[in-house]
Amino acid sequence: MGLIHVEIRLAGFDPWQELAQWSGHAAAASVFVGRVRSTAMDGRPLQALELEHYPGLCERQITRMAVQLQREHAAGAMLVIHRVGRLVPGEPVVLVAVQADRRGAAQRCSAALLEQLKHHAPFWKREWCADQGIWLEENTPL
Amino acid sequence: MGLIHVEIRLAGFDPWQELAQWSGHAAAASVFVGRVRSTAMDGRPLQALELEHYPGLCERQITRMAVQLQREHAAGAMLVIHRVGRLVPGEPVVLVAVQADRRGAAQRCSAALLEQLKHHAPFWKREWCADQGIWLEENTPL
Amino acid sequence: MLQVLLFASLRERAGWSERSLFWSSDYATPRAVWNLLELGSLQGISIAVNQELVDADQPLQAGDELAFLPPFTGG
Amino acid sequence: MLQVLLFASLRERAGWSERSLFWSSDYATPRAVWNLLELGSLQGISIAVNQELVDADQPLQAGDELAFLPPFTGG
Repeated sequence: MGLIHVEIRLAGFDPWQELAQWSGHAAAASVFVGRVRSTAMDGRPLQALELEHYPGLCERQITRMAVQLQREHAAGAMLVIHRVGRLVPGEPVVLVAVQADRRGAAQRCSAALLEQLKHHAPFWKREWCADQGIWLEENTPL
Repeated sequence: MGLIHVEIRLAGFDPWQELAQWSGHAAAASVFVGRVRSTAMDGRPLQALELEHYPGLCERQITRMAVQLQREHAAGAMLVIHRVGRLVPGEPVVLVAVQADRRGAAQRCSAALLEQLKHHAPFWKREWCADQGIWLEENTPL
Repeated sequence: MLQVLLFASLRERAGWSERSLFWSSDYATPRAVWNLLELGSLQGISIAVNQELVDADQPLQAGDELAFLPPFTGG
Repeated sequence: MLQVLLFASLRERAGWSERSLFWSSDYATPRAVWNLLELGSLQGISIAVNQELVDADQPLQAGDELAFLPPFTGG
């Protein structure tokens, strides 16, 4: 079982640089990077995306989900970095990376962790358009 | 539709550095990195993995599969780098990266391209153990 | 005392993010506290007590940190 | 002339990687050329003519590059 590293960041991050530091030598690594879209849910140009979280519970929930999925998929090292604060279009919001001995395990575990993180970790998004903020009611479809 | 970049490399490469240069700003990017295992298929310690390809046909086959999958999944930019030559355990063999507007499209397209590349692109692996080379008869299971 | 926390859209709706309530047996569960706050339906709201997700009817104790969480939209 | 290429384990089995054959109507398809080479069953072998994957019975023409490819194991 590999290390699980979960981090909530207030500052911007470069996913590839984070991965270069994290990278092990497992046979398979599956990575997802999510960035801020340039348009809001309603199609208007997006000024910024604001992300809030519940500190403490959030990190613990993600770590708990990661531990569970690591066991289920016999995965190795896992890395999650999630931004909070005010982000502009194109900025990375989330990085999920999973190492495993098999490509299928790495891919499935990484995808499952991303879904759990979207639906079971206390993060909230507010879209800013024309200086007005709207809290999102639900996540984007898969 | 984004650019499709397919490259067969004789020299080693750092996947994260390649991604840093490639990286666009799509909402979703799904990445797979495969590395040489430290043990052979029969469990013995692996000295090296030799990779051969059919130049020309190989690049064209991968590009053709990528174009097809990009259309099917409405994906954006795609990157494939595949090593050939003599590799030692831990070295990157393959990098597949797909951008899309949706996480599901990026993940599915990236996984599908990896499978097609494994089964329909003219690459061959030879495992070296105790100074003896054995051509693999089939790929590792998913 | 109970520490009550609201996040995101719930905080905006209520106009506050954190409040201390004197603990009483009248609001001995998250559901009872929620009803007191008059913030609408509990449908879709997650509840955490001392930073653990719990059921709306989990008994509360003095000193607890109770948080009401609108639907999650991270990732 | 036909240019015939073998790769990986097929090359090792045959002891050569590239050969020129005079084109003749006796081996006007990849299958006929394969039979001439006496390298065992064609089962599982892919065939490329002028760098396009084709069927074993695709007609050959003088000047073609014909390659026999063992099962792929890349990625």
